[in-house]
Amino acid sequence: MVKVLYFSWIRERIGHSMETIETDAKKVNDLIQELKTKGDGYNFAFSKPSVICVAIDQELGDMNSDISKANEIAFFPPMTGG
Amino acid sequence: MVKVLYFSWIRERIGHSMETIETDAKKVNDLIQELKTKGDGYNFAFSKPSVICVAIDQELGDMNSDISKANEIAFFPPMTGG
Amino acid sequence: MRVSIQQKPFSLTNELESFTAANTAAGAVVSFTGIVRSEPENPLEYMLIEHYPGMTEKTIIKFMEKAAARWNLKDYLIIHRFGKLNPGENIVLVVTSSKHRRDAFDAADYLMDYLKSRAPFWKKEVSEKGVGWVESKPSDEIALKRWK
Amino acid sequence: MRVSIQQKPFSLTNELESFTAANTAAGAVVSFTGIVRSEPENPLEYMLIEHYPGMTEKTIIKFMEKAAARWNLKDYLIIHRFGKLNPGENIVLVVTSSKHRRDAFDAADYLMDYLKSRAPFWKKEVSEKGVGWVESKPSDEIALKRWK
Repeated sequence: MVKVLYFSWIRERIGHSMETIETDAKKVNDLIQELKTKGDGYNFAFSKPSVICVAIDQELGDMNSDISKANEIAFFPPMTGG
Repeated sequence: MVKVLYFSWIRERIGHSMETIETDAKKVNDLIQELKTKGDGYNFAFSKPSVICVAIDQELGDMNSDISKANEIAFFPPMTGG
Repeated sequence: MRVSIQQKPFSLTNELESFTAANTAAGAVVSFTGIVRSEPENPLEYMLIEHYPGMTEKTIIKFMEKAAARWNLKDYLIIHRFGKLNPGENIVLVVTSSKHRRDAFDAADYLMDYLKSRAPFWKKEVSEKGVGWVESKPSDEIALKRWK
Repeated sequence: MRVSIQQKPFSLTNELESFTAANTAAGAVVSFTGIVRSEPENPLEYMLIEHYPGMTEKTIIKFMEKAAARWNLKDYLIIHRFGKLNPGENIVLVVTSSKHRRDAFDAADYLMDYLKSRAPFWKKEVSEKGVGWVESKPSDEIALKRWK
């Protein structure tokens, strides 16, 4: 069981900001492939992997990061703070 | 007739902050040589030419600047504002 | 040494007043204030700032620790707002103090560069012309390279 | 767009308050405040700042014009004091505002570097150990080279 969070336009495309899912994915990229099968919103949200950022347990990671021990995974576009 | 101003420790060594003098000096350096003949205070003030800054009519100059048309010449050590 | 991620507005002058009152020994204080802009050619109605609670604080504290290790700082303050902000409202405040101006300037500059593109905030602009998420700028990534 | 060379103390917060009130369209405001420091190992009694009236204003206005030509600034403010200053008192304030943070940061940084070593001010420190003129630092000359 892993908590998955979505922010900004990724959240809007998917339609919700958080869900808990059951997955055997070992890498971020595997999880994205799984999520894309969940519907059009997901497909649209993850259609351009180059603009997707990821945090694993609140630390920035990348598409190859290991998620087998993660509790919380977040997807979001490049940050625009400040 | 030219107005000569002194600041900081140059003023302290010379003993006054302003004077009006009659000079035929064409360059800053000539004027310094002339001033040095005016007494020990002047000699002491101008003993290290490398740390003397000069402004001619309120614009920074150097030892070779032309002063034949100057109205106001100021001598001071490196500035320490801010 | 304070970080505040808050919804409510803040006053630059009140914040600086308490900061400087606590920093009488510092020779140099630098502040950066980011304000919601509205362009005359496309007047902004308001801005919405979303963030990632938990990660935001963690990330900012990490930047601050890096800044404190790199520069000789006496104190620092970061305030960043989220939620709905109107044009003219303050978004962010970074204040640094140090014995020397170089350290205070560089640390504030560094913290702003990291807040811009490494702290989990996302800005959405609502104007007459429509609604859109602010895109990250390549110049912000280039700015970060200065600190490597 | 104000330059003030003054003997009387100023309040950072009051100055920033009027500055920001007049600059609601700027996205970024950077302030630098220089404060009289007192080192515990040699407590300062007071500082005396001498300047060259006339040339000071002229020189600072020239720096400001250069900054305005080089960066995209909305507004700027410089206050520099002279006379007798006690530890903890503000010496100098530089505030810049711009659409973008880079311009505001760089212009404030540039103005401070020029004020430090090209504006006709001289500082004298009076402490228990004695009285001495502050010497200019080679690092300040190096700092100026960044802007060539």
